[in-house]
Amino acid sequence: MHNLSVNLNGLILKNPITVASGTYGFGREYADYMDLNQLGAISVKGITLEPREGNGGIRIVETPMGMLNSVGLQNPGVHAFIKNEIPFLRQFDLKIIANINGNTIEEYCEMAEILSGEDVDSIELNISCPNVKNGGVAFGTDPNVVKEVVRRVRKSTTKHLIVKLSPNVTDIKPIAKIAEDEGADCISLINTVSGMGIDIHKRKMILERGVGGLSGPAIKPIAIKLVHDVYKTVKIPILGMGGIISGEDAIEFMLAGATAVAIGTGNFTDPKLPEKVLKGMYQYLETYKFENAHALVGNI
Amino acid sequence: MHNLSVNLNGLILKNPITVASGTYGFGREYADYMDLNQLGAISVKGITLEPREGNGGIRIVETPMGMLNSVGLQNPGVHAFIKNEIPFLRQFDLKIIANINGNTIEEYCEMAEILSGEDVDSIELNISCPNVKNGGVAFGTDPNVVKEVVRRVRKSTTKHLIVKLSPNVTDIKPIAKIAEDEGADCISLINTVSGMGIDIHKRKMILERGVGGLSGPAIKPIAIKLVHDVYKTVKIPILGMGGIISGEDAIEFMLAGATAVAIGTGNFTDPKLPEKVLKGMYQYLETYKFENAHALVGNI
Amino acid sequence: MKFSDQVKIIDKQTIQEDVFTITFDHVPEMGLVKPGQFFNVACDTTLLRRPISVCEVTPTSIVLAIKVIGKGTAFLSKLRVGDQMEIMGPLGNGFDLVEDSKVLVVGGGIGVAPLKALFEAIKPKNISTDVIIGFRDQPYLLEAFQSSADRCTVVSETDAGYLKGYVSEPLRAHLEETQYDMVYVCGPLPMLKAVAHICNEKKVNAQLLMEEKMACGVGACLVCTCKIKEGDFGFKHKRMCVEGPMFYASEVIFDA
Amino acid sequence: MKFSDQVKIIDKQTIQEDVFTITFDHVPEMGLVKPGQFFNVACDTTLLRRPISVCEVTPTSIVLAIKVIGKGTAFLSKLRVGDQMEIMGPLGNGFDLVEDSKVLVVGGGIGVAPLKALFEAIKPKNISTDVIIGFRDQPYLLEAFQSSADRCTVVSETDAGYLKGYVSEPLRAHLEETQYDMVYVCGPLPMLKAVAHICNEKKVNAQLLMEEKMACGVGACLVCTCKIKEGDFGFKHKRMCVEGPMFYASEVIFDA
Ligand SMILES: Cc1cc2nc3c(=O)[nH]c(=O)nc-3n(C[C@H](O)[C@H](O)[C@H](O)COP(=O)(O)OP(=O)(O)OC[C@H]3O[C@@H](n4cnc5c(N)ncnc54)[C@H](O)[C@@H]3O)c2cc1C
Ligand SMILES: Cc1cc2nc3c(=O)[nH]c(=O)nc-3n(C[C@H](O)[C@H](O)[C@H](O)COP(=O)(O)OP(=O)(O)OC[C@H]3O[C@@H](n4cnc5c(N)ncnc54)[C@H](O)[C@@H]3O)c2cc1C
Ligand SMILES: Cc1cc2nc3c(=O)[nH]c(=O)nc-3n(C[C@H](O)[C@H](O)[C@H](O)COP(=O)(O)O)c2cc1C
Ligand SMILES: Cc1cc2nc3c(=O)[nH]c(=O)nc-3n(C[C@H](O)[C@H](O)[C@H](O)COP(=O)(O)O)c2cc1C
Ligand code: FES
Ligand code: FES
Repeated sequence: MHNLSVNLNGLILKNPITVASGTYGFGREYADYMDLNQLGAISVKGITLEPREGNGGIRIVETPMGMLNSVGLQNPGVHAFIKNEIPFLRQFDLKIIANINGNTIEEYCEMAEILSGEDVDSIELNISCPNVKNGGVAFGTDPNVVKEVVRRVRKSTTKHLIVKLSPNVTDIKPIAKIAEDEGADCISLINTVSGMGIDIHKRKMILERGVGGLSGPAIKPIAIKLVHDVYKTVKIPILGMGGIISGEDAIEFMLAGATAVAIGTGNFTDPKLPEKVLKGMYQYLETYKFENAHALVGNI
Repeated sequence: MHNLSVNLNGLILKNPITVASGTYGFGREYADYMDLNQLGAISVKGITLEPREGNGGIRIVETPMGMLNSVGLQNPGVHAFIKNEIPFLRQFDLKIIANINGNTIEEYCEMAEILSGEDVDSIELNISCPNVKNGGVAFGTDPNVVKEVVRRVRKSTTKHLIVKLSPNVTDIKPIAKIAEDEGADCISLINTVSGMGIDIHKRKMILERGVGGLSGPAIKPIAIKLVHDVYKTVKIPILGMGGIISGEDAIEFMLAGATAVAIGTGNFTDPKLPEKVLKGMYQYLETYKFENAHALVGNI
Repeated sequence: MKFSDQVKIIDKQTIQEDVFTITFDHVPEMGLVKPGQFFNVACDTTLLRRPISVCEVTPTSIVLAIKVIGKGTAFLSKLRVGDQMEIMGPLGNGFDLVEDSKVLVVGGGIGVAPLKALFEAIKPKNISTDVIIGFRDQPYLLEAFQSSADRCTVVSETDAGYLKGYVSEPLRAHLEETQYDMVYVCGPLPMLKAVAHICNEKKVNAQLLMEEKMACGVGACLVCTCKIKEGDFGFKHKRMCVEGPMFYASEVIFDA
Repeated sequence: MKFSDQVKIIDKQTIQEDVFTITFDHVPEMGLVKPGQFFNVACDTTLLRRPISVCEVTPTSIVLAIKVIGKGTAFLSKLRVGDQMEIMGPLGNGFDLVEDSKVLVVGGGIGVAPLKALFEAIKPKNISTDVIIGFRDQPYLLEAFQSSADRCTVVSETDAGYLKGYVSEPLRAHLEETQYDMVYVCGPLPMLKAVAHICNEKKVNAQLLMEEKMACGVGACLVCTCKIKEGDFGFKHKRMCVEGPMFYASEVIFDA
């Protein structure tokens, strides 16, 4: 039997397969299709301080081997999450990662503080949200803002802290380094890539806000490159994601430097995908006679 | 009969369909499959001052609805281009865009000067090359370097000058603005997106240099977004590209703000694609009763 | 666990140039399949699955009727008897079935597919079941309606030998004449809107089977929302794939 | 203009679990089709086309033999008689045919496909044509070689009732015994390398049909290069799809 457990700098997963925030709700729906006990962790739908109804209009554009989404963080708010979702998820043997989103640094800190006293295993700081105070530019693209937000959230909680990076930057390396220096325990990437779709018959943008986030296999080569960039830059472990739809893809991320992986859009292609990816990983370890999953990390 | 001709700020194309640098050689090979007279323009394979043999090892990774390439500017050099390729291309009724690439600003300027005296219709400054003097970071990702290189190349030639932008930046808008301010006549985008592929069986990067350039339909939503960003920022026209494989795609680029489009990777899917895209554009103008192609530009 | 697996195609019929049916076994793991529910079908040529309503349900088999629109449905149209098809479902909430009543079924285009399953489920249980069906061109899937509806009106946008026009005209006439307890509707968005408007105006209950691009199909991704009235002025985003695709005409807010 | 269009599949045969042949009309627009040339075949499931060598050429028909490897070839394996297939070609330079000589044909796996076309073209014109074919497991496409080669040696890596081992052993033996004017080779890269090495060592002329991922297939994109000796120490990157896929063993530089 291979040892699939991996250690994300204190967050120990029984296997490297997790599901990505926003693609798996709070696990309830997929529990009808797969035994959630097979997951190493779930990163829940991005939560905010207050409940949100999300964006209006069409929220999805299918693109070649990808999709743009503009859900706009529809979620029940952090308190409903704590009350209704944590108890549900605790029925399963998996780690709970709370993906938090704010308009301001203060909101991030407040959520981190609230969650500090709750039964979650890790907090994932999603800094791809538009920064309201900073004119709507994403937090995660400005190194100075990243520094500030990670530093202050780090002070607000002693929980395991993951910082989730945006791929929409000229150079991800300094940003990853800042996150590490300011106390992140782990880095997750990539969030979605900025994109747009136009309805040529109506001659208007399909998404109400124009821009949406591109995910799915289309972005996998971009994600592999960025995971590798970050792997070369920081010492803390990486939770890699972006377009995984097979065991081979997951292996590719680990070889690029990820210690664990998240399946996002892939869940939509097959509700049993995490289970299949896990099986694929087993087979790979078997074929190439690796004793444990950790041995794959950055092994190129 | 619709008027398909478009004016790229002095460079007048009889129709908006062009082919992208590096995907069409110097036109010779595709002339066996399609009447090159149907093209508005060809941007030739990226040329350098001296001939280059290009990169070793595997040069391509197929990715979901895309491909990574690492050709490394294999080309016969600017002088062989002038001697052998311009006369061949002049047999056809199309504009010739010379795509130039340098390791240093001086090389760019020297090529621009050489080409000033030659029979090309436009010079496309490809600033996605790694800048040798600047530690290998691409010229096109540093606004200061963009300013310098465009300014100096502009002084080296009176030819129509296109500046081709890299998508691998946090914010493309200031870079486009700089190119405009420094005298570019037109902006072309997007060049390829940085990506990587790993051979999980050999456990090594597939491309010798690791990183390659992602092209094809996978990147279309990214390209549409960036074309639109630039359209909102500058007044000079845009030559849009990135993943076009149908007439609908070409229309989408024009609605996003491109005045003309280039077909790149799409040529590999079908050697007659430019002809088909042109036909699709005709049909669209017909269906929606537009008198000319210019009417589509930014019409959302 | 809910059903998500391969099924073997046991019958395939082309019923019009671009419309075909696919039949597979109704296996026990699928449980009860209600009219208005759908399966999410994987296609080799697209990343996301395609939602397809059930068109016929028997204890042993299920039929889907599909119109070729783009890449995904083109792929499905090439499948043949004996091929495997990857599906999950049944999904969504389906129609609320009204019994012992006067009902009207209104459909357009491929929207007749789910209405066929509905019709077969409610016909024997209702006092009267009238039908109005509209097509752009030549109609299809009409046999069941024509042979056993109490009244069956077919309209076509082109001159195809049927009443020319849209469903809204006969609908208004029907509603004037008869007091229906329920109107069941499925068709393209403009039709849904028009029918909802008329039914709301006439204060007749109507169930709309809505359509929206989906990704997960199970309620996890929140890309398929429908704006639903909440209180007097507010709204809530409900998931088309879970709380829908059936919504009551009275609760839907149609934007734009 | 060169040929790039749809062809109709007129025959399809499964010759092993994962190997099949597809036959289509040899239309005049294709012109002369040489052994060693290939067609670039479009697949619905992949962005890029798949290069496939001609396996049989007659004045009226062309046969491709294909082994299922991944998404593209899996798609092709599902095509049936009557379906359209989008192809362009013939492409590449093919084999240089030697006449009135003693020749040896060496192949491995699906590499026998182009060698079959070659063999049928050269057999009647040469003094003697010997053949060595290697398979990982069960062989296929052997009839022509076995029935009319002067000598036909089949090896298999597994114990499949054939000589066990690789082609290199019988190759060395053949080269010791006979003075061949040309060796024609096609197979997986390690085999090509090994055969090229042996032939160079023994100073026997050998034509290798090489394989490399392609994109355009016509020489425009430069992703399919082969390192070819130029002068005593230099090299040139030649295009596998135009100057190749056939290169002489003496000119190829095998990296790594
Ligand atoms: C709950 C539900 C049930 C459905 N039931 C059925 C059914 O029983 N039978 C059936 O044939 N179809 C049904 N559909 C519609 C079906 O899912 C779409 O036709 C299908 O997804 C189109 O996929 P495609 O890949 O063929 O087209 P795409 O390639 O996705 O689309 C091609 C073009 O058509 C447009 N388009 C895509 N989908 C639609 C649409 N739904 N309406 C109008 N234009 C569209 C796109 O914008 C694009 O321009 C149902 C949809 C939903 C949400
Ligand atoms: C000039 C030329 C002629 C050819 N002639 C024939 C022919 O006559 N018959 C035939 O069956 N094939 C032939 N091939 C090979 C054929 O093109 C490939 O098998 C095919 O491209 C694989 O595509 P796929 O989509 O099925 O696999 P992919 O999905 O592209 O690949 C699946 C996996 O296999 C690996 N792989 C891909 N291609 C190859 C390869 N060529 N060798 C080993 N591993 C590979 C990939 O890295 C990947 O991991 C020829 C190739 C060339 C260049
Ligand atoms: C519908 C959808 C909703 C998402 N919502 C969130 C979110 O709330 N918070 C977050 O950090 N990432 C969110 N993401 C990004 C994913 O977690 C993931 O980073 C990205 O999709 C790339 O992975 P993939 O290609 O496997 O989907 C969302 C992605 C999708 C497709
Ligand atoms: C094989 C290949 C070679 C390329 N070479 C060049 C080049 O020499 N100069 C350049 O400016 N762009 C080059 N490009 C980028 C294309 O011109 C184009 O910007 C990019 O591929 C996006 O368009 P596409 O998705 O339609 O291919 C190359 C692209 C490919 C695929
Ligand atoms: S499609 Fe995902 S919530 Fe409806
Ligand atoms: S495949 Fe493009 S040059 Fe050979």
